[in-house]
Amino acid sequence: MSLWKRTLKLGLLGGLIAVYIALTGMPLSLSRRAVIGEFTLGHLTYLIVFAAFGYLRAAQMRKEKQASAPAILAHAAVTGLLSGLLLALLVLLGQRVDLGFIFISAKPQLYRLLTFQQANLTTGLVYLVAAGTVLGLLFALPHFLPKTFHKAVLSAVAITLVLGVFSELVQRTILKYALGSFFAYQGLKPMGALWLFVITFALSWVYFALRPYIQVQDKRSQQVLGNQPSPETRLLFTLALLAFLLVMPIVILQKDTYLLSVINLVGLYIIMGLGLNIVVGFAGLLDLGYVAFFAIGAYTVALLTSRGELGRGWDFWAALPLAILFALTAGVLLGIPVLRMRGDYLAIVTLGFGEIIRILANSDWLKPWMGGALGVLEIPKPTLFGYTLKEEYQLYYLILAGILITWLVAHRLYHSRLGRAWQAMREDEDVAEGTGIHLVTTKLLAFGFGAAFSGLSGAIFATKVGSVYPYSFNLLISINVLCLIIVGGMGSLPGVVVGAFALVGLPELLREFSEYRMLFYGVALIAMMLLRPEGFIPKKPTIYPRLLVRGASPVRAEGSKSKQ
Amino acid sequence: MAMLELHNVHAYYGHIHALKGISLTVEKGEIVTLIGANGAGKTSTLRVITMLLPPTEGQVRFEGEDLTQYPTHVIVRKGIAMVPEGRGIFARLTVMENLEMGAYTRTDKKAIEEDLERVFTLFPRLKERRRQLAGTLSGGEQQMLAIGRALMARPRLLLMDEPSMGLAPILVESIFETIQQINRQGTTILLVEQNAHMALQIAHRGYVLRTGEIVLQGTAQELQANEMVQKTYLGMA
Amino acid sequence: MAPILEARKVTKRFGGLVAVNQIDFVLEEGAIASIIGPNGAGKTTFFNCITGYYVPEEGEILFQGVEIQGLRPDRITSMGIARTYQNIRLFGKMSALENVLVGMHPRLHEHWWDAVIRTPVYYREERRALQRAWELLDYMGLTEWANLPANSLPYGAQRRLEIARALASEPKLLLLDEPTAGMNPQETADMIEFIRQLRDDWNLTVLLIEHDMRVVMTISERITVLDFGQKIAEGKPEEIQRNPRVIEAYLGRGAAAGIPVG
Amino acid sequence: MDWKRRFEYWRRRYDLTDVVVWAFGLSILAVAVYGAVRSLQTTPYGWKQWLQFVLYGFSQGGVYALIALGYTLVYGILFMINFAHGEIFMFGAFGSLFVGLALQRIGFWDRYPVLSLIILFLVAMVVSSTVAVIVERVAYRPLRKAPRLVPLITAIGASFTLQYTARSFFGSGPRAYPETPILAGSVNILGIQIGKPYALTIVVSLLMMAGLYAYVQFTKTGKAMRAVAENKEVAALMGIDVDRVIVQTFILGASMAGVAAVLYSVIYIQVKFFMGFIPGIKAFTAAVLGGIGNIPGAMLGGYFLGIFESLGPALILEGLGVTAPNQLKDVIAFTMLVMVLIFRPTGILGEALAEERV
Repeated sequence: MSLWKRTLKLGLLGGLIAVYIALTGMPLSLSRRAVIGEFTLGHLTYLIVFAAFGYLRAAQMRKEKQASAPAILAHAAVTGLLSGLLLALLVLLGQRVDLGFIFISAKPQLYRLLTFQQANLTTGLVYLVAAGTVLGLLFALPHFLPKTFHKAVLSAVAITLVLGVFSELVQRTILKYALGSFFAYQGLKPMGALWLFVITFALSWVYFALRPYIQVQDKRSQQVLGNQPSPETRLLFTLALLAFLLVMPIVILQKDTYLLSVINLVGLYIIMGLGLNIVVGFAGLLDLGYVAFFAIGAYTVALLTSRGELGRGWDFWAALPLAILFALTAGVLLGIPVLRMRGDYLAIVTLGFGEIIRILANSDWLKPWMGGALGVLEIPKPTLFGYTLKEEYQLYYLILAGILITWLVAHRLYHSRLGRAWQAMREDEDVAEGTGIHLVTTKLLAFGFGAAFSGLSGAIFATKVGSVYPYSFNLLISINVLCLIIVGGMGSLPGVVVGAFALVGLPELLREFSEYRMLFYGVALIAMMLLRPEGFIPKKPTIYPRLLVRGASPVRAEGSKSKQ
Repeated sequence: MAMLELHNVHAYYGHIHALKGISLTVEKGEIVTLIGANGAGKTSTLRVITMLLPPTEGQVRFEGEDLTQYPTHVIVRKGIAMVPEGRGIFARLTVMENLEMGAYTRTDKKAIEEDLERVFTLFPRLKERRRQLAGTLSGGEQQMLAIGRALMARPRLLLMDEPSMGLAPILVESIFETIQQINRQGTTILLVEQNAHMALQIAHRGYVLRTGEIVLQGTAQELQANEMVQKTYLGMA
Repeated sequence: MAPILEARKVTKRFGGLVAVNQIDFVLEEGAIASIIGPNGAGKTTFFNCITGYYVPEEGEILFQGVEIQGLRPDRITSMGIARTYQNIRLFGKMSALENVLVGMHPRLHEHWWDAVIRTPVYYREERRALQRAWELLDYMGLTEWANLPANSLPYGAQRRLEIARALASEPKLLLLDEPTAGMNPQETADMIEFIRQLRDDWNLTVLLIEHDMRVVMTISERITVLDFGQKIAEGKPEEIQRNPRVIEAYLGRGAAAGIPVG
Repeated sequence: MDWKRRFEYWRRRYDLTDVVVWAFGLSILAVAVYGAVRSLQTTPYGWKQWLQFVLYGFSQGGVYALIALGYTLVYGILFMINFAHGEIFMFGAFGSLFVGLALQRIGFWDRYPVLSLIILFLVAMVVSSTVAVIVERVAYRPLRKAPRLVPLITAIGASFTLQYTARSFFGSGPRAYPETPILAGSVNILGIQIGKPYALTIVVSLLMMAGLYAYVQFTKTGKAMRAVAENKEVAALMGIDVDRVIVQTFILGASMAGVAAVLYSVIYIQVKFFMGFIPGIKAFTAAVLGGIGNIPGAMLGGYFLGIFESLGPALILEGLGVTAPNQLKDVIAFTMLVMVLIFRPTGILGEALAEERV
C-alpha cells in the first residue's frame, strides 16, 4: 500500500533527523535552558521533530484527499511512532556498542536524557516511543479545525515556545511588567505557559479572522500598482518609526547593556548589508571579500585614534571621514583590475582580496605598523558635545545615524540613472554595455559605495569594541553579510534589516546555542532557499506614474499595433 | 488506434497558459505538420509529447500507452525522438560522439552500426566530418547532424521543430526532401514549421495553432486551399 | 549622399575559424539595407564588429567618417548606433518603462551626486526622461505594459520594446537583427511597414539582418549577401535575385523564382 | 598626420582604467622579478633546495588538483560553485580515520599495511561520495531552475551544515590519524630527498587524474556527462537520465576529494572539522586559475598553485627582505590569481567566453 509506504518513509526520515539531532549533542547541551517548567530546549530539539512529521504527514494526506479522518490520524501517529522508534533504537545500540569512539556526544547522559531519566531502560524507551506517537497524533489534529483556528493554534504554540526560549528577552525589557508573572527565573511557569497560550491563541485568532477584511484589494490594481500607500500615510509611518527607534533603547529595552550590544551589532551588520546590497543586490556583482573594507575602516580608526603606542591619538570624528575615504579608495583600487572579470571569477578574486587584507594585518612583516596578531588596543570612544558615547545605548544612536544615512543614500541611488544602470547590468551585462552604459565606471561606483558603507561600519565597530584584531575580519563575516541580504530579499532595503536580525540577532541571543550557531545557520540558509528563495521581503518593483505630456507625441506608426 | 494521440492537453510556462486544450492525432506512417505564429504553442506541443513540459491536464498517448507518467529520458526508449528547435547539437562533442549520444539508450551494437551507415548514406557530409567538433560545422551540416542523431535512436515517431530555421533557401528544399525520404523509410513524422509553404507541400495532414488552441485542421490540400491559411500563413494577399 | 557607415576589409577570426572575411561594406545615410545569408555566414558577427562587441583583427569601420572598430559598445552607442538582438534580450525583471529609461542612459546628464542630494538637475533630468519614455512607449503601442516586467510581455510586444529601447538612445543608425523572426506573414507585413515609418519619423538609417526573403526583397534598397564569412554579392533586390552566384550558393532556383519584389 | 589620427583612435579606444590595470599588473610583475633576482643572489639556497621546493609544491598541488577537479566537474555540469566540496573532502578524511583506527585496533593495520592503505582510499571515496550525493539531493536538486545566486547560497549553507555537523559529531579538537610505518622516511627523486607521503601524493594524484580524464573522454558515461554539461534538455531527449548523470558527476568529484583527503591526512597526520576549508578555497582558486569547468585546467591550476605557493615566499619575498615570508604564502597565491585573471580573464585554459557573448 502506497499510503503506508509513504508513512513509513516519512516516519523513518523523521527518525533519522531525530537521531542526527541526538548525535550532534544538542539535546544534552541545551538541556540547561528551561522553556516551560522542567521542559527544556534540549527536549524541544528532538520532540519537535516528532510533532513536525506527524503534522506533515497529516498535511500531505489532507491535501491529497485520499483518506478519512481516523485514517489520517492513524498515519500521523504511526509517523511519530516510527520516528520515536528509530531514536529508541539509537539508545539501544548505544547501550551495546561504544559509539563514543566516533560520536563524542554518544554517552550515557544522552541516553538517560532521551529516556526521560527513567531508571528502567525499557520504561524509558516506551516513554520515548509513546512521546513520538502522541506528538504525531496531537499535531495532526489542527488539520481538522477551521482554517483560522488551525493557524491560530500553530502561531500560539510557536509564540509560547519562542517566548519560553527567549525568556531573557522578556525579563530584560519593558515586557516584564506585562508578562513577568508568567515567567520563572528561567523559562515559563507551566501555568504561565498555559495562560500565554490561551492569550496568544485568542489574539492570533482575532488577527487571522479579521485579516481578510483588512486587506481588501483589487487584485488587478495590486498587480500593477503594488500596495502603494499615499504619501501622507508614508510620511506618518516614517515619523512614527523614527520616534519608535529614538525611544526604544531607553523605554523598551530599559538601557539594558546586553540586549543593546546585540542590537548594535545587528546595526553594524545592517550598515554593511546596505552597502553590499548595492554591490550584489543592485548591481549583481558577487563580492565575497567584502569584509576587507570593513577591516580597512576599522584599522584606520584604530590606528589614528588609539591611545596605545601604535596610535596617533586623533579624535574619532577626524578619523571617521578618513576611514570611509580609505575604504572607498581601496574599493575602487581593487575594483579596477577585478571588475573586468565575470561572475564566479569575480567571487573568488574578491574572496582572495579579503584574505589578503586579513593575512597582511596578521603578518609579522607589518607588525610594527599594524600590531600583527595582537591587534590595536585602547581605542577611545567618540565624544559629542562634551559627552563621551561610552554606553551601549549611546552608541546605539551613533549606529542609528549611520543606518539612516546609508539607507537614504542607497534609496536615492536606486531611483536614479545610476541605479537603473546597475539593474540593467545585473540583468544582462552585455546588453547594458550596448545601451551605452560604461561598465567599468558603473561597477566601480557600486564597489565604491559598498566599500564606503562597509568602512563606516568598520569605523564604528572599532570604537564600539575598543580594540581590533585581525581575527575579527575573517571570511565568515563576508559570507554572513551576503547571506543576510539574500535571506532578507535581494535588493530590498527593509530586507537587509530583517535579514540582519534573523541571521545575526537571533543566534546572538541564544548564547548556549553558540556551539550550534553555525550549524543552525547552515540549515536555515538551505531551508530558506528551498522554501522562500526570494527572501523574507522581496524587492518591490518601482511603479512610475504617468506624467502629463506637454506637446504632442510623435506620429503613431500605422504598422504598430497597440494590442495583440 | 492512432500512433500518437493528444487529448485536451493544457500546459503552462510559469503563469502563461501555453496550451489550452490541444487535441490531435498522428497515424502511423504519416507526416503531420503544426503551423502557426511564434507563441502559438507549436513548440510547446512537442515539449509536452516529450514531457519536457509536463501537461497540467489532459492525456498524451503513444501506441496506446499514457506518456504523462514518464520522465523525458524514458520517452525516448518508447520510440520517440526529437530534433529540437535550434538544432541543439553538442558543440563540444565530435560529430561521431553526437551520433553515439543519439543511440544512448540502445545496446544492440550491430543494429547501431547499420543505423550509422544509414545516416551516413543520408548525409555523406557527416561521414567526412565525423571526427570534427560539431560546433565547427556550418548551419546546414548541423541540421543534418541533429536529424541524423535523432535517427540513431531508431524512432518510430520523429518530432521535428523548425528544421528549416536559419538555413539558406537552397538547403531548405533538400532538408524537406530528406524528411520525405525518412518518412518513406517508415518513420512517422510530426513536423513543426514556420515555413508553412514547404511544410504543407510534404505533409499529409496539418493543424493550425493560434494562442495555444487548434483553430483549423485538415489534409494538406485542404489547408493550402483555405483562405485564412493562405492569407495569414502563406502570405498570399 | 555621404556614407554613414563604411567597413573596409573587416576580418574577424575565432581560433581557426574565419567568421568574417575581408568584408567591404558601404551604407548610405537614410537608406534601409539588409544583410542576408545562411546561419553561420557571419552576419551577426559582422553586427557585433560594428557595435563593438567584437574587435576585428583586420580592417576599419567608419561611422560618419570616424574610426570605431575596437571601441567599446557603450562608446559606439553614445556615438549614435543602436541595435536589437537576434534572440530578444531585454532586462527581463525591469519594467518596460525602465527598459526604455535605461536606453536613454547615454542621453541623460545626471550624475550620482545629483541623485544623492537631489539637485534640481536630478529632478529636471528624471522628469525629462520619464516624459520621453512614456512618449516612446505610446509611439510603439506599449503603453498598457509600461509598469510590467519586460519578460512578462507577449512576444510581439517584446520585439517592439527592444526597438523602443534602441530608439531611446537617439541613434542615427539602427541595426535590427532579424526583426521579423517568429512572426506570421501578416505580422511581418506590419513590421515592414513599421520599419519604413520609423526611418521617416526619426530620420534613421536602418540596417537589417533577415532570413525571410519576402521581407528582404520588399524592404531593402540594397542587399549584401554573405556566405562563409565572405561577401558573395551586393546590389539592389532585383540584381540579387538574378545573381547566379547567389542563386547557386543561397537561394536555389525554386526560391529565387517565387519571391515577389516590392 | 597619420600618427595624430592613430593617437586619437587609441585615446578613444582605451581609457584610464585600462592604463591603471596594466600599470598595476606590470608593477607587481616588476616587484616579483626584482624579488626573485635578489633572492637568487642573496639567499643561500642551492639548486637542490629550489628543486625540493618545486617537488613539495608539486605534491601539495596534487592535492589541490584532485579537489579542484570536484569543483570543475560540478561547475561544468551545473554552472554552480559547490561550496561544500571542501567539507566533502573533510568527511572523507574522517571516514578513513575511523576505519583506520578500527583496523589498527584489530591488528590488521600492522599486518597488511598496503592493503590497509588501499582500504582507506576506498572508504574515503565512498564516504565522500555518500555525503556528496546527500548534499546534491537535499540542497541542489530542488533548485535546478533557480537563479544562479540561490544554489550558491544553499552551497554555502551546506558547507556550514557539514562543517559544524562534523564538529558536533566528532568534536572540535584535532584527532590523530593512524601513523603509516611504510610511509616513514623519504625517497630519492633525481638526487633530491622527498618524504614518502609526498612522493605517494605525486604518484597517486597523477594516476587518478589520468584515470579521470580517460573516463570522461572515452566512456559512454563520460560522454553523457559532457553532453549534459552542454545542454540538459537535449541530453534528456537522447534518453540520458540527466539527474543520474549529475549524481555520477558528484560521485566522481567526491571520489577525487576522498583520495585527496587520505593523502592530505597521511601527510599532516591529523584530522579536524575545519580542515576542508583552506584546501577547499585553494582548490577553488586552482580551478578558477586553470579555467573553471575545464578538466585539464583544474589539474594544471592545482599544480601551478601548489608549486607557486611553495616556491613563492622564498623566491620572491625573501629577496625583498620581508620578515616571516611563509605567513604570506596565501597572499602570493591570491595575487597570482589576480595577475593571471588580469591578463587571461577566463583562466589559463578557459575558453574565451567573450566569443559567445552576444
